[in-house]
Amino acid sequence: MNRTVASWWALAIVLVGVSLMAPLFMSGYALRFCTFVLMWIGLAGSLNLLTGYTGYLDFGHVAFFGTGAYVTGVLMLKVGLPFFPAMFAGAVIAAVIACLVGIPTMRLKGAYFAIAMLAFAEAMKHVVLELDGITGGGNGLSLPIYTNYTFFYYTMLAAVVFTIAVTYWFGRSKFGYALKAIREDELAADVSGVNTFSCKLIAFGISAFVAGMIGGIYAYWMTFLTPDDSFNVLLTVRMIIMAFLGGAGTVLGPIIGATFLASIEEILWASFAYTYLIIVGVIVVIVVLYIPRGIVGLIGEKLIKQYRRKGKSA
Amino acid sequence: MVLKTEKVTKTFGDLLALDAVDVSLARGDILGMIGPNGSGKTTLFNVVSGVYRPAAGDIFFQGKSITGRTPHYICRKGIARTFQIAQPFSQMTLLENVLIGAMWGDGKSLSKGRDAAEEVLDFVGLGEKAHLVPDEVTTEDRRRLELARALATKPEVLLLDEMMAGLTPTEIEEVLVLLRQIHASGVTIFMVEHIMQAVMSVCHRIIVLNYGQVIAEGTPGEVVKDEEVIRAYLGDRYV
Amino acid sequence: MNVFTFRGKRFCTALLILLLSMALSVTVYARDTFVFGSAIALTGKFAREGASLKKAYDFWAQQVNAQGGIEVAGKQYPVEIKYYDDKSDPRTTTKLVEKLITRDKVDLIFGPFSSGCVGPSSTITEKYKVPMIEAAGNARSLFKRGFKYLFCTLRPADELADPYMRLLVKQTPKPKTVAIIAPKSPFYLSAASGFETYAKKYGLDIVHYETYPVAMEDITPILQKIKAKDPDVLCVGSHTVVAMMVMKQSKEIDFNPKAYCFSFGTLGSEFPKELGDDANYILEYISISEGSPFEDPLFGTTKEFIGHFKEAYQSRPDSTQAAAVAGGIAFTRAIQNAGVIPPFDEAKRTKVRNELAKLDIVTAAGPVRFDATGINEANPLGIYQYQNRVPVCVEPDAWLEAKFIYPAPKWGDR
Amino acid sequence: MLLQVLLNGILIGGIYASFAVGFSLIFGVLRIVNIVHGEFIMLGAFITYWLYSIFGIDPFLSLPVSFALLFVGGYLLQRFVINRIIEAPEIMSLLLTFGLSLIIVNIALIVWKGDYRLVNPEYAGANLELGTLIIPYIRLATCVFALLAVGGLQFFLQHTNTGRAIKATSQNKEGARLQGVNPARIYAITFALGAGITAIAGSLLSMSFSVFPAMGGDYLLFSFFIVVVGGMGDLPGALVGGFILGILQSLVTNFIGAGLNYIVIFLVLYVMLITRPTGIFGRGLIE
Repeated sequence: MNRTVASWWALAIVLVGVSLMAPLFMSGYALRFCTFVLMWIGLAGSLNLLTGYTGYLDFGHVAFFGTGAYVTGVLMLKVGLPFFPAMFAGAVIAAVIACLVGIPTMRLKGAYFAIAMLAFAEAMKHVVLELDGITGGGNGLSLPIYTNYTFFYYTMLAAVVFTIAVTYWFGRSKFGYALKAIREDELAADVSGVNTFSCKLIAFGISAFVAGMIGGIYAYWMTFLTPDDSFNVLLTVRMIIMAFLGGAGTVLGPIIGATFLASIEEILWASFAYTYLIIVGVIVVIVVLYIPRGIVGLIGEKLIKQYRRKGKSA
Repeated sequence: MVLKTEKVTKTFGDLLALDAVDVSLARGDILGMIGPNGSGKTTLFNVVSGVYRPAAGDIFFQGKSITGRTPHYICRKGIARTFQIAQPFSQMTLLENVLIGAMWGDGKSLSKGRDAAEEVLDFVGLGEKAHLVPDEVTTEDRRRLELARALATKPEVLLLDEMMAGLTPTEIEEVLVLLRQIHASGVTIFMVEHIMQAVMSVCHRIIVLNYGQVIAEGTPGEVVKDEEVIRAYLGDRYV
Repeated sequence: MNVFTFRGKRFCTALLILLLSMALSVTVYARDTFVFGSAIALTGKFAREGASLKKAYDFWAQQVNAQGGIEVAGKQYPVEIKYYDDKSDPRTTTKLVEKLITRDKVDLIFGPFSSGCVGPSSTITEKYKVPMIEAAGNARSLFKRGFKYLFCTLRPADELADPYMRLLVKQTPKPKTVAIIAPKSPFYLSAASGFETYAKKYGLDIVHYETYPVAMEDITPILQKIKAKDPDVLCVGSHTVVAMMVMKQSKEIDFNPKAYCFSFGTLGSEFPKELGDDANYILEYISISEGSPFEDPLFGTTKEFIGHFKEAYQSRPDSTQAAAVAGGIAFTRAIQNAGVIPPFDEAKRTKVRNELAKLDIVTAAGPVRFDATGINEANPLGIYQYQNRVPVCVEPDAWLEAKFIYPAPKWGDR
Repeated sequence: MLLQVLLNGILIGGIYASFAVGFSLIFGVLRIVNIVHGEFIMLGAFITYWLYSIFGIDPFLSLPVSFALLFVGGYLLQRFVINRIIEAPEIMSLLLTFGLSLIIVNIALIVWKGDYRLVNPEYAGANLELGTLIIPYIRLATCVFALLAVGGLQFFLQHTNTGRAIKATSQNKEGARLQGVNPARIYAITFALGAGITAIAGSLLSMSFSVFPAMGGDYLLFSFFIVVVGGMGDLPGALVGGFILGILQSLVTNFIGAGLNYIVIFLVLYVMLITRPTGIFGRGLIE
């Protein structure tokens, strides 16, 4: 047990170390690609915090990403706040909105929750479109321009490390256990003393905070936002696919899912645009039908079986 | 009285599931509840444990009203329950299942909760299987798990919903031994049970529910002789 | 633990070597072709528009190569355009533009489709000091950022409405009222605000102005509202599908403005094919026509250019396509003026950039002269009208191909 | 004016209702949220488009073809793919049908390109003028056909053995099984019916709106709205939901502004979900 824990930590340290040093060897496109991968890890991780742990499938998660992006943009542009306070404000506002929306929405279950969140995200998009005096509406919002891409890499990396740390904490804390219990059987969790509603709401808030934070970094990095792109339902869809492909409710799942999908996208997309999306579709179908617990789950189960077999023969 | 319901009523649409039910448990009681299928036994448990809000009536725990409170509040106050069909957290180990009860129902920290959970699992006889997941153990073990999770919340009152249905006589005997031990540790027990032999041997008192009404109450000996009970169970011609 | 650290070390070393070799392998080899790059929408919501823009870039490149390439200091250098599909997604555009610049080491960049994609990707060309000429993002806001390396061969979006109004006020009876609608997206909104500005400028009364969500396909309720106000002119910030739906639904509710003005999207082959006779009488602006008095050594006269283009793609070049070709020629001339040969480095690109800024040329696809912000101020503007399913030039008088039909007949009389 | 606004809403509402009914039926019986729904609409529309543009077949005559093709396709899809996760948690069916939808849309994009197409027969723009009221014939006809299709479905469910078996399965799966109904077969037939009727709706839509491979997405959103308002699994409710959506859109666009259209729709959807998840008639399913 101790040795495995030690090697996990060593792996984590190596990963973080490599990530920290990476910009020394990369620039331009490679750096941007890696920043995107980090962004996706963060977003998939954010969705995972909610969906992976509580089982609530959020089809409108992009709303928090978009909120973070737009709040950051507007605060920097109209109020003149520096980037970090603006980003932090964006994340906090995303979290507050999540909690407010969560109070009625979190009473819904399954498909109803998914549809309600989808409706919420679409409504948010149109609200941003309508508030064109503040957000630039359909004309888009152009942020102050900053092109130190290494800065964005490190900021994104920090956000991802934060996300993973939270996920790790979810995995082995009293609170995290409560969320997993909610996912497995909400009623049983409730009668066992878990304050299901508050727990769900807090998880929702944390998850939205992360998405909003990444949205803020994204906004400053991209320098130009439009509601259609910042609140695009396809972003939610990618978060979901990445989280489930890797293994929802695990620390490594979003990392593996996001890296895997972003990489095959990079390899396949240039040459086969539509074919790539068909392949993604096939992957989703295969994951659902054959490996519902994702890559991590698949490997994890194998390891457990091996471990057991060893235990028995010994 | 540690637990008391006053004229508790619950309806589902037009159906009157509970009709002004009065039940009271003194500290140290083992109260059995019997009645035909659909007579409202599980509904009463659901109302007491906060799963349903009663349409009318009040529920008192240690003299204070807990009517309409949430299930987790009621659990933390000291009323734990099991489900008729075990509802384990299926992707968590047995230890983690019980840990939920210990941490959230009894307010323990993660590490203290783990010790407590191990203790409870040992007590119900699942200590060896702590690291399996519920799908890997038998139905009887899942019942024990259900019991362990409830016990881990350190309840004053334990509501047991058909713990013994479908078990073999030996298994029933084992469960009865457990129940006596639990009772001996000072827990008040309120149980729904169909296995009459079990009810007769362990319960101090029995209430009989039919169509949402308490039709009889008394010691096991009194209740089995009650005409209305016989009619409810077997039909008029056996009276 | 010992074992692990050892492994970690070896892993790190391997990774280091790998990364170093990657870094070293991207050296630039001497080559005697010009390599252009473009991240352009071939899939996603702008797939159609992106593909038609690509056609124009390709058309230019083929013509250049057919003549042996771009001649610099007595030697001819063929051109090559490296494309990536940005899926109509601005995130991907930025990634691909950076890939084109840092990995593929292209010399110059052709722009993507739509302001939404030009916006973020132009900060990248700006950072790397690579000139980009684009023909599909002419919203003013993009050119207020003080960028030095971004050029647009289209006229600013808000000026495009001029020829419509200029033409309309010449008619008798003179139209008095205008209704303007557009979906809420930069491309359409800037067109709509242009319509607004010029309608006011020419003394027309705006009786209705409404923008609506891009996803909304049933615009009958809006048209009905407008119908009740009975405007003389309907102006639409449009692309193909918007224009198609406006015509179809106007017919359904028997809405009869005297003129339909679309900002974009009707000159491709789809519009007349799908609508048939219902496409008639609508207007779209254009920067060149067969009657335009322009020529250049590459394509000859504008008439010849349009003829070749039609031969290749079965449709007239629309405004963005013409601008894209003009952009190609602008690059050629700037390269020649700067006298630089491939491959480009920062100094050479800066030279090209400075030449672009000074450029004042006429091409078969229209004149090019960039103003201080980088947007083309030289293009004259004209108008096409569909008559018998064919677009013909009706403005300005110098380019005239047919007489403008005004007012458009009512649906019942067609 | 108000009358015209309401009329527009009703005419469009009929088509909305017809594509939401299939969605509601499938949810009511199989308890899955079928994301492929939008693609059924798209396929129906393309069938009509091709029959019209290649063979010149009148769009209304292509309705049975759309129905038949999608019926078969839906049957196979359910029997061999979706049925495998029918007992799994809802998230799984959402994800699975989403994956299928990605596959279908992108195959369509490869085969048919992203072009926008119209089914524009001779009589497309004709209309009936009643005083100041204008009724486009084609919208009237599509609305009537949509209602006929929904009525036919309802008749089938109530008056045939298979229909009754479907209803029984939706109410109580175990009970139906005990009476000799094979749920897998019923599921497949239900799914096929849902797909077929949705394809008819797609065919009808193609006469008023543009046809392109990615068209399904927005209609899927509308379906959510209608089915939530009408009550999940409540077919007459879906009909009413369709009309409500049509009228609401028409009213909002006319009297408030097109920009707020979607905001209002989504707010209503949202509020309905939270305050009345069983739909306006309270007959919808909740878990």
